[in-house]
Amino acid sequence: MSAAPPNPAAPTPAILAAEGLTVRFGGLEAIGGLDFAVARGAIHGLIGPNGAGKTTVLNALTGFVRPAAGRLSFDGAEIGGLGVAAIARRGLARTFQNIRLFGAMTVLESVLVGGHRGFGASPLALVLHTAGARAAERAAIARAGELLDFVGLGREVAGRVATTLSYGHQRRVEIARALMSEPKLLLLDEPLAGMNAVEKAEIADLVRAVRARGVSVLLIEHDMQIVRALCDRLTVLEYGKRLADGDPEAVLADPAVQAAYLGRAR
Amino acid sequence: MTMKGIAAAAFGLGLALAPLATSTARAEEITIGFTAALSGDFAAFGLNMRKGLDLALAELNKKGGATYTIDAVDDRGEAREGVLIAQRFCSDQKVDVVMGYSFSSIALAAVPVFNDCKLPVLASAVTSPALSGVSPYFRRNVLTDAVQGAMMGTYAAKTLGESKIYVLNQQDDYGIGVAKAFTEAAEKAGAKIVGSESYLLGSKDFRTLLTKVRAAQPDAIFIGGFYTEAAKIAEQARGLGIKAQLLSTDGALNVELMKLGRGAVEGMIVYGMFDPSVATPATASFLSAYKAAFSEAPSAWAALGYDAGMTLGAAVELAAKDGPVTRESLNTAFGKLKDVPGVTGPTTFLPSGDRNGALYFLAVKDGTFTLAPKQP
Amino acid sequence: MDYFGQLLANGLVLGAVYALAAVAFTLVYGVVRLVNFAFGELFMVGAFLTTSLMLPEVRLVGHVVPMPGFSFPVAALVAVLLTAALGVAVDRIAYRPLRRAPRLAPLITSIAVSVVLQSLAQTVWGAEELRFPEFELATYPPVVLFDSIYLSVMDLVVMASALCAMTGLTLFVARSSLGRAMRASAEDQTAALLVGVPVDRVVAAAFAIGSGFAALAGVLYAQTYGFAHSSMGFLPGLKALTAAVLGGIGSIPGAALGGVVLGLVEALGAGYLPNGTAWKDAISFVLLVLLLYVRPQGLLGRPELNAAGRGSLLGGAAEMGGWLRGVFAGLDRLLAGSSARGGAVALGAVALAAAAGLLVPSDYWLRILTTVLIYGMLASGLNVIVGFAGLLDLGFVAFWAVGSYLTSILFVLVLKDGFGVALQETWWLFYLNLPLGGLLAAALAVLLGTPTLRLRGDYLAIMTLGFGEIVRIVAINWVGLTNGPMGIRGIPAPVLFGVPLGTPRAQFFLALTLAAAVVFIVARLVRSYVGRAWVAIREDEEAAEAMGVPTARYKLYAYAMSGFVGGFVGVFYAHYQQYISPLNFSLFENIILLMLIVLGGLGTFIGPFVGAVIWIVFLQVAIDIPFVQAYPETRFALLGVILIALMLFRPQGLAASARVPLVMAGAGPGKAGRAEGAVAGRAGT
Amino acid sequence: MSGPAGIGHIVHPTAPTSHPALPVEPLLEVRGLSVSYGRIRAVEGVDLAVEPGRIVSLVGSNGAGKSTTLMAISGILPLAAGTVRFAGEDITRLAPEARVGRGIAHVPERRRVFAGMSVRENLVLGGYSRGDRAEIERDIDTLTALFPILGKRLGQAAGTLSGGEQQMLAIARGLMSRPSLLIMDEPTMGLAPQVIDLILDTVLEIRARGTTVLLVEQNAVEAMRLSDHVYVMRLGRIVHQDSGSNIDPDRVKAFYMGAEA
Repeated sequence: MSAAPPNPAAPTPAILAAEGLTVRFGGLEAIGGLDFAVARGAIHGLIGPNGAGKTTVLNALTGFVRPAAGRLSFDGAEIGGLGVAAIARRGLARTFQNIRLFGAMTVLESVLVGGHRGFGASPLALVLHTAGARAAERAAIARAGELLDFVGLGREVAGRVATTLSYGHQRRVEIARALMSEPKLLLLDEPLAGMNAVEKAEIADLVRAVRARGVSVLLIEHDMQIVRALCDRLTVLEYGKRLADGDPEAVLADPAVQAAYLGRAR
Repeated sequence: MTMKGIAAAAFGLGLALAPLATSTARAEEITIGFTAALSGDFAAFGLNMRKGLDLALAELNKKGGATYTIDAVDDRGEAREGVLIAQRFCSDQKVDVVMGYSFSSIALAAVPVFNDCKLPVLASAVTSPALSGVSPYFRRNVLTDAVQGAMMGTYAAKTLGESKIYVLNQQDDYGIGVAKAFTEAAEKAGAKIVGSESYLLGSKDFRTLLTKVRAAQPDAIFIGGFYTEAAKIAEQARGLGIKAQLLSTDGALNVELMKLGRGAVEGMIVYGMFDPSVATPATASFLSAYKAAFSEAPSAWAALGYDAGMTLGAAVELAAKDGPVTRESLNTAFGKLKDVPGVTGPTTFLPSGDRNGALYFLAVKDGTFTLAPKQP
Repeated sequence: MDYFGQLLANGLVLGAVYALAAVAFTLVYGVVRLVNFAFGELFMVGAFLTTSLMLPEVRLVGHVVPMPGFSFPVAALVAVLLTAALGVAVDRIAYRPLRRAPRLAPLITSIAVSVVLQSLAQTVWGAEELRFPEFELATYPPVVLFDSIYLSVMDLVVMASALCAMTGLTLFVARSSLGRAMRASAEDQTAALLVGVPVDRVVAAAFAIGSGFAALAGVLYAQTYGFAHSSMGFLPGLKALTAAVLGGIGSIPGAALGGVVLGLVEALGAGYLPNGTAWKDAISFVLLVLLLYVRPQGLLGRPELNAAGRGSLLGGAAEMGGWLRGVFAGLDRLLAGSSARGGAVALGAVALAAAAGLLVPSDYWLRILTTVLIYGMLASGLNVIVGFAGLLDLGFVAFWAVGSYLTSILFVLVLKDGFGVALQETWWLFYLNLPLGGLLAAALAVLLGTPTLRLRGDYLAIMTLGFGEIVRIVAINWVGLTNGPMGIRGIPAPVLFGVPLGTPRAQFFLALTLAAAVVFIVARLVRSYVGRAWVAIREDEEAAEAMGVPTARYKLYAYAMSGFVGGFVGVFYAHYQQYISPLNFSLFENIILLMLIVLGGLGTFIGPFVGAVIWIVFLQVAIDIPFVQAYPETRFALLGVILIALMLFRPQGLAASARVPLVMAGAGPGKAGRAEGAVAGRAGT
Repeated sequence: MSGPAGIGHIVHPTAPTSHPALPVEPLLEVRGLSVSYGRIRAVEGVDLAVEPGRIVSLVGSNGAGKSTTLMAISGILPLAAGTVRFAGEDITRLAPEARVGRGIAHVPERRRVFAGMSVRENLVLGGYSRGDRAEIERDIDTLTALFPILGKRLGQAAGTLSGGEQQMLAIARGLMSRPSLLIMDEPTMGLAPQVIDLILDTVLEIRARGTTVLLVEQNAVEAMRLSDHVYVMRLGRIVHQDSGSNIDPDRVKAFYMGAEA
């Protein structure tokens, strides 16, 4: 697909926009009035030191925590007060910082759960195995197979219990599961954590391929080498507030950002 | 219980009852399927019946002729067991007769099965009117609670002259049955029922219930239930300053009543088919034999179990006269029995399978049951 | 006013006992998150020990044994200490090995421990109630307040000891080093370990103190009501658990408050409602359900405990009994192989069962097999909600009852008694009632399920337990509708086009047909997107939600399906047994069903039937053991021991490896039942 | 380990940094340490040594295995392989609470104070492994002198403290066991800059009072400045180590910012 990432400066309508997003836990303000937008078709990085509130932002976007204030719009519609499943069904899929696959399920079954919203056969149709129900299942299985190929696992792992796979492979299953819902935006929460350099490069390629399918990506990541190479645009968080936003090279060269990571010399 | 003790006791009893025995019986082997709640919350009734039956069988075996063995199955008071146990006995061709049953509800679930396989049942403790005429193969040697409750109602209103009565009953077929019969009879005889309330079997705390009773200021309180609850009701009633006359049923006719209720049950009047104080020779030797075997006094259930055993003995003898004893011939023989002597009075079965019999009215005096001073 | 005053006083005495026992549940739950059902039995042991120690002699296992005849305080103290030691021993043997096991395993073990203790107590002390001995304090005349409120001196002693014990415990937990360590372990075990708290010893202490409190409650209860008996602990134990949950499980002041509130509500409810005493237990459960609905964490509880039950009932390490793994390895291979060929294996199983039905000569064994099928079917229904959707449900019997009562009321009370219809004319109604009973139960399930959606884990279990008990108590007390405890008799055996199906063999084949239908329907739903949604909820509710699964709706589907099966089987059950009464639908039955699926393997199709075979067949075969004939109560003790052993060595269930594929059979382009194969292409590993 | 001077009683004659070559018997010695979560190996063959009286840091980006290493040292996580020696004794198989008794205190990541308990109770619990009640009171006084803010809040529930205050409490709680080694996991995470300064000063103060420190710190610049020795972890292994003064900040930075080739 397009070797050149979309120009972040071009006025692409944002797929996701947060305005004044504020999250409080008890009296503590975890996120304070955050503004940022993810351009359609972009790989957008959300970075910041540990405890800066990245995952909290992600949880607010996906409905896991209710923002105390602010507006969230996704694909042109307000998603602020919606529940987790409702948001997911609008095309916003995510992975988790600590891989959360379904313990007892095979790879295929896990991926099929991701395609939940595509099913609609009635209980009676399921019991009777009507042609429609069978066709839907068959189509979904076929698509799951394609996605397993796409994430580089191949179809031969389909019957394995997902949690018995290696860490890197579990991550790929998780991505395939998220993609199964045909999302417009994929949120990846530290997808590279705990991987070696080769694996990281492979996942980075995968993320690019995801974007090439037309899925926008919001990425939380600590490995700056990858972030640098992958992201079109970065938003840096510190103490729940936006510290910087813009082109990756520029942002990472920003002394304030470096200080946020490595600490300030006193 | 020790086998030695039973044997010794049976020996003594055998001597006492020797004149009754006729020695023409063939060497039949009779297997009794015995079932009751033998474990769990309500095991006491079943175990007492079993002890009485054991004593009777030891005595019958001693006498010669037919030999009797027991296949005991615990139903634990669980209704699901009713059908299974019934089928177990039906399928086991060795089983000639079924005895026991602590709960009407379990017997009711079992009766259709017995009816299908034509296996006679002689129950000893189930009093629900629903079991009357339920099957030609089902009999019991107790009166139904409808009959007993009505007798008590009349007795309370007419003989004792109680005018304001509060009716309590345990919320099951037994309690509801006696309370209903009691209420109707007592009202007919001129008493006023000032209130009625039920409690769940196994309840321990009656203070609130009795607080309600106290507010109605009755002359008498009728307790349609078992001795465990009757003892607690009596004790807690005294604790709340209630001085009304306490009345109860054959469910309370048990030596345990005095152990559990002690001073508080003094003066309580109950009815029943067994009276340890009536000094017939049979009763006396039963009492001593039972004491010797189990080192405790027999309860009404033990007496009914014992009589059921003796009734079976009589039926086997009768059936054996016309050839080998079968389920069918035994069932016919039960129907023909007339006035089989026993510690609970003579046994004759009505066509409905119920027993024809009389009640004693007993009062607790100095920690034992004695004939109540006023009799109808 | 004096009426009210007396009720208040009654309620306080009862509340004091509940509060003490509630402390036991709360203390142990706080530290190890275990609802230890065995506290009811430790309550009973405390009562028996005190009673025995005060007497000059006691009959134990049929032999008269001389006893020290201690005074009340000495006997009570010794009993409390001994019971505390017993509690610690129980934890050491039965619970500690299961700390990392799937969550349901220790719960089932605690029920099994209850069964063992209760059966042993009955073996030792006999079936009759043991009278609590008279002692001087108890002979004092009652104290009369305001001329009309009677309280015995011992009532005052009960309240005073409860107050002292609660104050003492509160001080101990607040001030002492061990108490602090206990609170620290309850809050954060890892942090507690890091500051040097020996958490295992703290847990042992919690068990010791909890058991001591249960015993003290038992002693006071025995004293108040004048007896000790082997089954005396069950209902108070349940009430104490209710009190603990009401107050907010984990909170000691909550337990005290919950106990007092429960005692008062029972006393006042029973006192002011018509026939209130019979409805008393329902009153406390209604209160519980309402409170959990508005305030899931209880009166003084912390909300996060409601979330603590999150995650898989089956999850956690199953790395138990390493050397035993070899024993099960063969079984596992076999089962794993069978689950890959679901359809063929199912057909084989039905064929095998049919052959058994044809060849078994004895009607008795046919009835046993039919009972196995009935319990297997019911457990399959419960398995939908517990095993697949991961929601712990202790109220399932209610659905079973609804089906049974629907058909019984229609046939007997309405058609036969009401309209004098000859029942053989309406034989077809049975077949109509099967789905109808199922649908009615499903509707009830959705109704009951809705308020539980906010609850998780153990709270959910307690609330559903409340529902089940309410339905049962309604069945007992609403005599006009259900014929009450008398039950309904004369329910006709099923008939098919004039052919009566009343013989054991016909009934067996009817049951087999229904069982096949139930498993088929359940399997078809489980092996679809619906089943995948259920298992996803069970394994990780949040992740499922994030995948777009509307989890609340799918939980209700699981309730509905579960209820449907319960009602469906209930209809057959009524016609099979031809008589039903509320006795059929006790909480214990629900616990049995839960045990069956845990024993057999949660979330498998075969597990419920494996469990049912073990349970039913063991109980029947055990009857013939001579020792059991002499001591009937040992049958259940033996069963309890077997259950504990199974849970310790195989906490995930016997047939756990008969994993259910969650993909529609035959949906792949290849052969039926090989969906995975279809995707996998030919690369096999 | 007991003495009237509280935490300050072990006096080291010199600052160890001035004698880097001196062969000192390490207080803590970890060899070949590996830890697995299920099938996933989080830490592989880690060797490290902490000499008495020093501050040793473990740095590295998120997920490198730093916290896992610490949890294994204090006995919370089981070892897949390797040994842990402390003060000359093999403690590999010792229960966590016994390790506290030997003199290891661990201030965990995200503080993990007992939120429902008062500050004083948290401190008292810190001294759980000790029997001397009077001394505990004295140590509370000493520590509230070190952290005056805690002294003002002794009766307050720990959960109501601010993040920085909770961190101080967690450190103080660790010191209550009079450890010879204090393990600190990310003590500055999520704290405001002024508070970070305060915490890092405290680390120096603790060392100055004679307690050895093993520190995991994300703030690599500060970690390098403070420490006598620095280990850099990446992907579960130690990839680089040197004395605090010799370590090359650019290499560390490269590990962090991904600028390394």
